[in-house]
Amino acid sequence: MLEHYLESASTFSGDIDNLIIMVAVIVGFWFLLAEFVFIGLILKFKAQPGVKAKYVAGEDPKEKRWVAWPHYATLIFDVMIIVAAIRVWHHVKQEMPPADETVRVIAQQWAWTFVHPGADGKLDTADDISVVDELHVQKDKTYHFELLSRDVLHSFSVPVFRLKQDAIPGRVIKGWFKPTMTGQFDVQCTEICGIGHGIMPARIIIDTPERHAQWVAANTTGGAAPQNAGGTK
Amino acid sequence: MIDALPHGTQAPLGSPAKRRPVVPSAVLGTLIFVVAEVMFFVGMISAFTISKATALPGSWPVPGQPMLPADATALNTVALLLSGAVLVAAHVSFRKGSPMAKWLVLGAWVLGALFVGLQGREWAALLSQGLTLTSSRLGAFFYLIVGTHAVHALMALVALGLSFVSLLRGSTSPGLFFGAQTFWYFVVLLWPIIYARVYF
Amino acid sequence: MSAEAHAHGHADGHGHHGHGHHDEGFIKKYLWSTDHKMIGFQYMFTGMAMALLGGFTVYAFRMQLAFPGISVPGYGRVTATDYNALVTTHGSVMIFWVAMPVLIAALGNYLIPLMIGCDDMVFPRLNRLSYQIFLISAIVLIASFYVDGGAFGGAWTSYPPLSAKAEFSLTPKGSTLWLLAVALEFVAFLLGGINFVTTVMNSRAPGMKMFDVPIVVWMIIIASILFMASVGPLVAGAVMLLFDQQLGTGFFDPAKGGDPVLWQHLFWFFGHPEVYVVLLPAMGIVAEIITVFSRKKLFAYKTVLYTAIGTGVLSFFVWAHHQFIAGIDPRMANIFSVTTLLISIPVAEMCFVYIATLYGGSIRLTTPMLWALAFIGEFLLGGVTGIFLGASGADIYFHDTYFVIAHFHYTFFPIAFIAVFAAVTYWFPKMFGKHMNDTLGKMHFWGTIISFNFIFIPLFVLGARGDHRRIYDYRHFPDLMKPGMQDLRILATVALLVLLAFQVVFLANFIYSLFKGRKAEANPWNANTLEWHAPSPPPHGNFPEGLPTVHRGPYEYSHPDRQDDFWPQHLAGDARSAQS
Amino acid sequence: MRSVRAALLGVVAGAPSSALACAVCGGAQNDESTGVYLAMTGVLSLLPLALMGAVAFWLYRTAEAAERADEAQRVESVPPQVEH
Repeated sequence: MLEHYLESASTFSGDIDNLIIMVAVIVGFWFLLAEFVFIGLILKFKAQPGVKAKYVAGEDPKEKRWVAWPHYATLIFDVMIIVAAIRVWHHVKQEMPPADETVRVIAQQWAWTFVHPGADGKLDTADDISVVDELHVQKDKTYHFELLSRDVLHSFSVPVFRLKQDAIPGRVIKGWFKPTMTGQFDVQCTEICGIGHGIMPARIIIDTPERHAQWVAANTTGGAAPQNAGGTK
Repeated sequence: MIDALPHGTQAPLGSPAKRRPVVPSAVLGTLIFVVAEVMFFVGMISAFTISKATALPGSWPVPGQPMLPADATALNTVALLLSGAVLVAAHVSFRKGSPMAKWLVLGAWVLGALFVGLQGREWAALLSQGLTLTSSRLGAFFYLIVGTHAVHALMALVALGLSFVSLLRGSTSPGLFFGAQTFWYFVVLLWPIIYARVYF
Repeated sequence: MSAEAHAHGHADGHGHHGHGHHDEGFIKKYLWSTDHKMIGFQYMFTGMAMALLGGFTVYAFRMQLAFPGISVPGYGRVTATDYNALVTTHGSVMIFWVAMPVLIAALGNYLIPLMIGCDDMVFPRLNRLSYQIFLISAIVLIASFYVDGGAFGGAWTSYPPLSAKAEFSLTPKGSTLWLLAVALEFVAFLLGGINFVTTVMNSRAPGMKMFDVPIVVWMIIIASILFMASVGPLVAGAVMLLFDQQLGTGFFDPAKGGDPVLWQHLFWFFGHPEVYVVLLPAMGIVAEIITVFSRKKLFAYKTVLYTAIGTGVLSFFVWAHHQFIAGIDPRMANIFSVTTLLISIPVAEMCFVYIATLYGGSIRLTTPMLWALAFIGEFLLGGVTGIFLGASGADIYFHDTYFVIAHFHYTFFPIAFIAVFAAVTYWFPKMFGKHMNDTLGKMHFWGTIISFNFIFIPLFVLGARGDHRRIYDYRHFPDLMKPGMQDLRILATVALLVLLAFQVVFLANFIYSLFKGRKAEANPWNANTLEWHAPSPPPHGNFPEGLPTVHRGPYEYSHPDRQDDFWPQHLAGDARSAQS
Repeated sequence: MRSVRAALLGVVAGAPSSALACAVCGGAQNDESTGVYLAMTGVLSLLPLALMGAVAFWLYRTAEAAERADEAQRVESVPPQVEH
């Protein structure tokens, strides 16, 4: 359903989509059933001259089962959704598969700085590549990210990955993703961060390993100071 | 506190007698207010607890800041608790209709005022030692929590003082007295919790 | 009345300032009154005025979203700063200055003494003070628009450090005034809530037992208790934030060792129960109306009561679901995901009970009944879409998107507007002694309901496609400008304009009926509850023939032993046996 | 309800002890903080219910006692008759 509108570009985006579809099916069925019964009752019991309404207290277990059964059904379906939701959550947010590479994401009012580890694959070395508003990653490689904020709360959101995590000043927050397709997509800040909240877009550029290596090589010339490869505009 | 005399005590003409309130309205109103107030304090204390626990290693107790005088404050605590006990005695003797009640209320008031006075002296000492609202997180939380409690103690002292005056005048309506009592017990019973959480 | 005498004496004392006697009468009657009905009206009209402000802000920023960069008629160009201030104001006004005062304060004040059969609140002067503080809070909020830097633009959640430091928010005075306004507003409702609970406990009419109290009164009481039990930590947080803003403390400032998540911890502890604080009274209103207009006894009165209490209890355990992705321990999300889905059970059960009440009824589709039924129909969609957000895995994607916005508008719009329109159209004859115009009422109903769905269904789709919140111009995001997305934004905005236009019909109907409406008798709907025993409109003291005595529960419609299909609570007769 | 409780226990106890994407426990913070956040969450959630429960229970008991006293008084003073 969702990938029709928005590409599904990470290993877990499909899991999240499936969870959403599962919830939609369960909830949609019950919603439609409830509306159907509801509207049906309104139409069936419209006032007619000379017909008095029934006197039903609803305290008798025999009558109560009309709300008790739906109630049990709600409980059962709730448990199903909980189990599915927590499995996905656990996979995305609680477990971190071993990283092939780690990138650092620094949010500030109102721009993103992405620190790539460069050719040696390690952060905090001389060949780190620091880029404003552009995150370069390659397909089929597991990335960890370290999320920092320099001032206020921000939120690192990559819709095609179905990934979202708030950045909190004073903390380093870790997460992971593994891209599964190439392309260029939006990175959003989804936590209000002041006047420029609406002008804080970044792009994530997912390349094939070859093209990514080219990009890394092109940006490590000199290899000393981190350099700016320019924003999106 | 504002409606010392609950409105419901006078029935309009020609209506049947009103049902007798189960609990005096002033007490019930104050009690509900107290529950909200307890949550207010719990919010601050829980913030303090979290803030203390998430401090970086070596940054708590805050270096260069005075320690809170936990031992000296024990005296304040005793004065306040005693005041609460005296007020209970005042309530009992009020129920019996004894004229001692108003003097016991005065005693509770004096002990409460003593507590506030001692707290003031402690604050002055701490301020002179360099613990201020902005000097550290300890200072900020200390003045916030203890200060808020002090404001409540002062409010309660005013209410207690008013009920002493009304008892002295021989008022028969106990609404204010009961309401003030409820609030004073809240101030008294809250203090040991603050003392235990903040000073140690 | 001692309070009356006091107020009168007070007014006399100031008489030498040059006001005529007539003015004093006006002030005493309409502005300085301690009468619960007048205070209810004061809250209601203030709430309606604030709703106009909330409506105007949404008009301005929705126009900007649909047609970015245009000069909005009546507002001008919406800059990024304006946009943030507008969404913040819309959110805080609609929740704190419209839903809360109208649903709880206005209807609570107006209905509680009438429905439990007493002459006034227990603490009438406290009640008056409550409204006055509320009015000041509204004025402070509006004043924040006119200070240096403009109104606060950090969203209604006001997360620090953005809200704590002027260098981040760029609204040094606006943020403080906003916070002050919210804090004052809480004090006002705290005083009101104390009054409600004490009144219902101590002033019920003789004979009115626990299960004879109308559901709407119960709901307002439970909501007040929820509010009072949850607001404390937020007030503590507000004081701390105020200190951070003005005195330079660092409670929420990581540079000074503070913790920004702490605010979220305190804020959402209140923020989520708040949803149920406004939901429960709305549910109560619907219970009153559907029983009257389907001429049915409420299905399982006690179940409704217990589910309401259960909702209240559970609402204290769900709040961290707002923080799933906000940097809390992810293990906590699991617990809160479970509790969040569990709270769907009592709320769903309440809806089931209302639907079951319709069974076997004799349903009259009057205007209030249409509103009450629409509440159930629309709220169901709001409720089920909440499941997507409570399921932690799905929330990773949906958090802070338009899906969330659409979801909570499907709950809050039915709560704050549909239920309120139901209540106003239902109790209008009692409040003002006049009938509302039915044709205009139905026109308003259909116009509002249809356009409402056309606003928010597109927003569900936009949210699912990735639109995130509080963005003033989506042209910066290439993925959000795919074909069709801007059309959906325009559709939502056009539907909003239609919805706002239809509110003019309501205002016209309200004012027209107030002056020219058909005169209403005491009990035009043949309802059972005690307020319909009082004359329309009720005079000061409510029951001129003496306070009523209660003989039965509030929902004895179509009792088989009775000729009439209703059986008012105050009529004597052997009904206790019939009730059980 | 039992399955729910089991699920709840499972997700809390069975979760890995070092949740790696954890914002509260990560970074330079010490390990206590997660526990403290959880504990304070518990206190904040449970305390109001306990307080309100206590007040409600006390009122309920008092009201019941008062009702019984009223009833006893009515039986003593007034001969049985239909009201009004």
